Amino acid sequence: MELSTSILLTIALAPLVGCLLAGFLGKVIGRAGSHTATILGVAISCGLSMYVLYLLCTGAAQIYNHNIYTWFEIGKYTASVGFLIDKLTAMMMVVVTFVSLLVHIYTIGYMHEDAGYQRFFSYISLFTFSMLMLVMSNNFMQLFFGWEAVGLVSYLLIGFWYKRPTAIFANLKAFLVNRVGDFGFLLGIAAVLYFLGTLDYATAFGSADSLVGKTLQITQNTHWDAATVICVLLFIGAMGKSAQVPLHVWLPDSMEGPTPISALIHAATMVTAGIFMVARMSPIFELSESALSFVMIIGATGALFTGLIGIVQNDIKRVVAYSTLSQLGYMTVALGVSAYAGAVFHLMTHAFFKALLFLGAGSVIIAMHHEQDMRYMGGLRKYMPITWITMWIGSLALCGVPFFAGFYSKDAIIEAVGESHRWGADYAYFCVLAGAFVTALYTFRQMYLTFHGKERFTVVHDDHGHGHHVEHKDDHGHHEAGIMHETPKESPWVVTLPLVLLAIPSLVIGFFAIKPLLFGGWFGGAIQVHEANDVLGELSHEFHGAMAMALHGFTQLPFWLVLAAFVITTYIYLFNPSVADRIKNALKPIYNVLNHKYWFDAVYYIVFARGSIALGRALWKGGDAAVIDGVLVDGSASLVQRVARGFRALQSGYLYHYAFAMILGLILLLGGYWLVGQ
Amino acid sequence: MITLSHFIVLGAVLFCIAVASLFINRKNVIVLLMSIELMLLAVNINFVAFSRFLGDVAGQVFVFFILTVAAAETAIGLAILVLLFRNRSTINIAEIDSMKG
Amino acid sequence: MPNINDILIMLPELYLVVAACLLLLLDAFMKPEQRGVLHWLSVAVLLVGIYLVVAGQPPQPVVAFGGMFVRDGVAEILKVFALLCTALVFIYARPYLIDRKLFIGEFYTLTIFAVIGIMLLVSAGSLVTVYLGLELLTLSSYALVALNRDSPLSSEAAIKYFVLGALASGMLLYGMSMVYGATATLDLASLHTAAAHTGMPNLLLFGLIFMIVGIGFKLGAAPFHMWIPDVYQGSPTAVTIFIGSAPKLAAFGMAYRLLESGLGDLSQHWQQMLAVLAVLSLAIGNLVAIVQTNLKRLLAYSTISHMGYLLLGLVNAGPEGYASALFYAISYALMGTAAFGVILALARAGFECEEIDDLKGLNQRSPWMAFLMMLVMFSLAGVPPLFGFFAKLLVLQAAIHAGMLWLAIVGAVFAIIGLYYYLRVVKVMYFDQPNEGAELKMQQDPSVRVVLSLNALSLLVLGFAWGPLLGWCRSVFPG
Amino acid sequence: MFNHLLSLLIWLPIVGAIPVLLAGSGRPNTARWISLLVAVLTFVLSLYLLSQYNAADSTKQLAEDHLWIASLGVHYSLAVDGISIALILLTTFVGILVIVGAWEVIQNKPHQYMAAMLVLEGLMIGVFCATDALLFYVFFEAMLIPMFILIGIWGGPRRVYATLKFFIYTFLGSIFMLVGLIYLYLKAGTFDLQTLAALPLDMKEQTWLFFAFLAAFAVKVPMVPVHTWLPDAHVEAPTGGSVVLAAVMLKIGGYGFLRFSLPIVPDASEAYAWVVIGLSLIAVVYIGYIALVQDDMKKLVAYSSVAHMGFVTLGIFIAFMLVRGAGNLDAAKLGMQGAMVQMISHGFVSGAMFSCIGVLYDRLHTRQIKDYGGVINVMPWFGFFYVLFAMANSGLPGTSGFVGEFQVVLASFQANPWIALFAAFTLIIGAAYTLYMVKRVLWGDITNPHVAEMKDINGRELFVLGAFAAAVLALGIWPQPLIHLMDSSVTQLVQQLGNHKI
Repeated sequence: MELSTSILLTIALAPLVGCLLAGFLGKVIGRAGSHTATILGVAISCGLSMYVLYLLCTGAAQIYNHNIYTWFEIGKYTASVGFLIDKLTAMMMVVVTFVSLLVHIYTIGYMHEDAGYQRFFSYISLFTFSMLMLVMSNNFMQLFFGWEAVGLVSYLLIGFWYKRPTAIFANLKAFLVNRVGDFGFLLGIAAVLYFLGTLDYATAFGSADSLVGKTLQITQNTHWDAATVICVLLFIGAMGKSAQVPLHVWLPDSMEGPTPISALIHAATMVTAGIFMVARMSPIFELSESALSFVMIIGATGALFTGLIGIVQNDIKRVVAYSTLSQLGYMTVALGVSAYAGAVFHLMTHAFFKALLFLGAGSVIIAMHHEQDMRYMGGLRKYMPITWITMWIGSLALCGVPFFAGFYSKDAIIEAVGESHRWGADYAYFCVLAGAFVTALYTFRQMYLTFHGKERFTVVHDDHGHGHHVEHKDDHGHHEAGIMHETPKESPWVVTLPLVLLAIPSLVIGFFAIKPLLFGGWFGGAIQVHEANDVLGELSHEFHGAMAMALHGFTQLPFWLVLAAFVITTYIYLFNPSVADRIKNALKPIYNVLNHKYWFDAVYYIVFARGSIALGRALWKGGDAAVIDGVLVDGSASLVQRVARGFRALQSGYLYHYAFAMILGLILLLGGYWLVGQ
Repeated sequence: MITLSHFIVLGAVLFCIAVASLFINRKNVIVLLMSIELMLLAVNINFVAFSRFLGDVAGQVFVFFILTVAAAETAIGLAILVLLFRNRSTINIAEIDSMKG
Repeated sequence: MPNINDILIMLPELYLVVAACLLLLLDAFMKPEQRGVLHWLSVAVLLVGIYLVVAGQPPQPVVAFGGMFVRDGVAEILKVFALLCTALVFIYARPYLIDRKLFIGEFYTLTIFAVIGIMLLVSAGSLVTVYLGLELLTLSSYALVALNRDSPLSSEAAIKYFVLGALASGMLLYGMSMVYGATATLDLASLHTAAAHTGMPNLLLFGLIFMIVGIGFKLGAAPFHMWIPDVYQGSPTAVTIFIGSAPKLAAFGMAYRLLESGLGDLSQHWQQMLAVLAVLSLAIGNLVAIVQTNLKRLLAYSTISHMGYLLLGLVNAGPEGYASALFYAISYALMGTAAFGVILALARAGFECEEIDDLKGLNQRSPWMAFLMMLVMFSLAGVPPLFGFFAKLLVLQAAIHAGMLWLAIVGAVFAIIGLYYYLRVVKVMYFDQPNEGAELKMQQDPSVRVVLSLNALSLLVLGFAWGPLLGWCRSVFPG
Repeated sequence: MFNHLLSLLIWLPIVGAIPVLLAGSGRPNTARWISLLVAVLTFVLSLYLLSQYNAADSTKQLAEDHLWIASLGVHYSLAVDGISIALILLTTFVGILVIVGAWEVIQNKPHQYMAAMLVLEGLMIGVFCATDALLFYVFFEAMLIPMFILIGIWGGPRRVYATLKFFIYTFLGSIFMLVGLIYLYLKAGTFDLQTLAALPLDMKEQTWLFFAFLAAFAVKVPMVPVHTWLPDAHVEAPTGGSVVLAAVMLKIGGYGFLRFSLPIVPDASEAYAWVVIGLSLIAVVYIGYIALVQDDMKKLVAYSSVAHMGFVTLGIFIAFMLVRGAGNLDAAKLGMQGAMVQMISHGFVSGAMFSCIGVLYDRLHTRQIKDYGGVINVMPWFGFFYVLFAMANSGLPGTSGFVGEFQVVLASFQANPWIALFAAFTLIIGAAYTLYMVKRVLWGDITNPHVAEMKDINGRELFVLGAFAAAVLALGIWPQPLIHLMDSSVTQLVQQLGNHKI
């Protein structure tokens, strides 16, 4: 049977409706009305997405690929709005709507005192809509639409607290860095149209092989391989959206946004759009070894080095943010070694446990009254058990401890990289292994600093605490570090429920999903891998079920690295905290490098932000004002004026001059005539 | 033997003198009127000479017209001169430059 | 012997002579307070003149007095518009003259005699007629310029005009004598044939050059333009408006008679000379106008530049070119009368409204006048859809057709420079705040308001309906 | 069928201006209501025109032809194709909004303001209808007069400089076109564009004519380096003036290229396409950087207009490389359609941006960015529109701003990836200057106490901005109807590019 268009439309549009209601009628329908409307919208699309996924899994429905309407049609070039629903899409839809739904619920608790309550709900529903448009698209144009739309929402949400200078700086930065990626992405799309003559996925992928041997003339005698050009350009887009080095700088700053956003957009869904896109384009990427190497190396670098930064962060959210960067690196590596399924698999598990970690962090932040610095936390476990437990689950999943969801996806990636013989694979392999260790380091450090050890904050009870509290909500930031006005307490159920609901998949999803997803060829035609590159195929020979894999995992290097990290952190942060500082001082230079995030931000700010302004000013004053206006326009005007004054002087007012002028005229004519005569 | 060219040259010379005096003389407007007369006379010489040598009477008729008009012209010129003197109490050309530029 | 037929052919001129003399007498026997009658009578005389010109117009060109006098289409158009402009002048001038105690019969009679001169000039069939017509026009003009006897400026303007004018006509005559010597005839028609095979081509060309000086002076083309600014500024505005309109038509007629009817065969020579004059006029007229502060002077320089455009038409030296030049002359006459008409209508006793700044904030004081003046200015600047644009279009076209693309481009470039000072006037009227105390009210005289409005609006109307006029202009020049 | 529809469309607003003037400053409201009525009628009429137009037929339709000047063979001939209709609709649409926008904003002689607006509207419609070169020129030039008045009377402090600059700049450009047209007339004996398009011309002639046309239209568009009149004009112009200027007048430049350069001098246009393309790319990058550092909102948007119009010229002239170089007609169509869509879209977006700035200006009487900041705190609804239009201005998909740029980039990649590279740079720089302004104006905390007192938009402003927003979104979400409207005409244009004249 065929999936019904109306269902798909409902999935896509339900959140949009919610968004419009909350956005435009927010004042009318009030807070409750707004969150009901939006949650309802998302719930509908979540339910239907699951239904669609079910239909596809049971084979009750075939792949759906139809256009809804023609966006433009010019000669042989057409662009449409349409849906392509296969298992890959369906899985993404479920992940997106599910996490989004939970975040919606969570938001009720997190934002319940914020002035922009309705606005916030309308934004996240808009995001859900955009993200669905992105994943459900069946052509490049619509993909780009979703791509930019999620960027827009991200812009709006990072700057949600628009009064904070840091926030509005961060959202501009995020949008512009993303635009750099989109710049490449757009050119990539243009290249696709140029070589394949279509914007439609099916047609493009169908004729992808025709790219072989084609080249693009760059200069007189340089020709670049078509597939490589396309893939690199498209991947530049992915680098922007999925925060890959060197376009990763916007993601940590995006933590300026409210925590639910960090969970939904900057961890679970939007940032993984790049991964999804590359997986979707696998038929094209498979054609270019060099492009894939590029992808792999970029990913590997991110996986290790951004993780390292996480170790020195004290802001609870930033730790999670850097871990997100590193995990995105893992996914990218997986793409790079043609283990697309692995990447998507990790994308899914990561979506769950990273959302969990963010929401958990958010819960902690609520309890700490928007104190985000871990140095003023500690020993929180006895105040907020649910958060504590769920966070541990998330952390272990993140570290890839066997049986946890993260283990299966991450281990599969590491194995796959090991299998790969692609140029630079060894470097990548080292990075992902080391990355595993680093991940464990910052994760355990974060857990210890937050929940264990002794409390590093003092509680001062005061009557006007509440007023203080409200003021926090509006404008966060300035308050005496480490001073609490009431004892931290577990968050309300709207907050903890999502934690629990996310903890479950973080625990088990990997166990159940790995076999079909990785080795069952579950994605079918959605992901195409050439025989030569099929590392997962290699792995499948050694795979004997999830249980066996987990047990075998205990004997593997990654696990021991995690264990090592566990021992170290436990020693440092539970038994001998002073060591931390001593290490820091011992490794001052390294610490500096990490603490300054390799000076990426500084350099970018000076070169691009300041540089552009300076250049602009130079061009304006020098080019427009000085040359064009000064010399050409006003210059010629004043020249005319001067000449005019000159001529005017000739009109002396003396009769004999006038007469003389006439005689001169006569002589002029005579002379001219005489000359002609000659 | 006096040929046509002699007359033409005479006329030309007179004409040039008249024209030159128009812009060389910086003193007196009366002189201007005189030189204008001279100019017309030069023209008349030409006409008469030509009509005589071409054997065509029209030229001489024209001369009569020119003489008449010249008279009228001079009359008006003198009238304006009087007016000028009345208003500015000078007929020195070098001082008549209140309008310029 | 002149027969009755000759009389009939030049009936309009004779009629005007008689009328002028009668007006002269009437004025003598009339009390000052009855001058209004004289005014309206003169206007009527001119209008009747127009009627006689049009009604008696023979289908084919005819000559009278042995070819001394020609009555053809060109003459008809020129006469009609000369008379029309003069009628407008009378109407606009009246209140101004009254305010300045100049409301005297001489103004009317002298002007009418000048018009007779114009009419003679434009239908001259012989060098003699050209000279007589010209002198009749200029002599009356000298007197008119000096009309305001107590004004030093007027008398200065008059003397300058007189001396230079005399010089110019002297040169013209000298040229005529040369031409006569070379062709042994004074009759333009036979001159045309004789010029083709003269024994002394150099003498002929020599004469041509001197005649061109005379023409140039009458047109006010640079470098023979020096008198224009001073005369325009010095003479009473009521006279300036006349000098600025009808005589331009006469100048075109004179140029046409002498250059085409007389020396058409030498066109390849005089084309070049006129081109030089055109460039000089465009340059000097437009450039110097930019730095003027006196409105009348500004219009004087703009006249010079417009004569440059008119010459653009003449250099074509073909029927199409003459038509465009004639068209241009007419358009200029209409624009000139309208422009000075506005000044006259705004002037008061003790307030000449001569400076550009006198127009400040006109739009606040009297929007309608401002609007009319704006129309005139944009028309002078040659901005469509106004009449002036199409006149420029035609002369540019004529120049290009004559193979003088460079000349057309020069004309175009100077049109831009010219645009600037016309816009400046509009700017003063619309964008500036009015001077305190300056009372800028439109002349209360209904005849002025109505006629002036019609005159200015005609620039807009003709901008759409210029076809018939062009058709007329083209029809009178045999292809 | 009634065949004076186009004339009616042109003359209705112009004649309608007379009663508005007659209403006089004494009865401003009468003047306002009459002009609104006229504007609405014109809009309705243009919709009727749309209904009468058969998009499938590529030939010019609803033609009117009267002999105007018999002795010259000049015709008063009007006709429209899809391109003209699209632009006419834009004109009439904007026409209503500027009237409403000026409602109580213009207190000084509102009747003259409204009248000037109406005359301007009629003349602009005339430009889009004329099929006789002289008639086109007449409308083309006549437009300057009302705009000159609009800027000069209701403009800012440096209005005189700005308006003179505007007038003389434009006149300077077009006078050379006039000479060119006369030359063509003398060669062809007619001003009829159809005939001129068929007129054989050798390369030398074509080159001269090409640059004559370029002079006229490059100034109008405006292209670098003859763009400097635009920022001044915009900064000084009243809001309505800026809106019309940006929304419609600039388009006339692009339209002129389509009607003159391409059909009449195709070979020269091909030979010198690189000049235009180069200038267009310079416009995108160079102007982008300049826009980045503007302190005056209007100036910033004005510069961004230059950059966006760069896409129009790029899209038009890229077609040559595609048709004659690659022989890819469809890609050429893509580019040209992109250019056309960009024109319409820019009409909406820039008009909207200027209206937004007008809203701010009416409240605070300054356009300096630094005087604002945190406006969103007091004007949330305004903020919504402002962000929407800003996003459209930076080419966000889903808004009209994206469509044209997308198509042009796609097309230019077909011609040469480097061109596409520079064109696509607008994605970054465009977003940079627009959002940098948004950041400084809208976001942040209120620093200027006056901002705290600003009221959110009233119903009238809501109507104006809402209408613009609707247009921007509609075109962004579903451009196909517009593209279909112009398709046959563009196809025919592109095919014309193929035929050489030498």
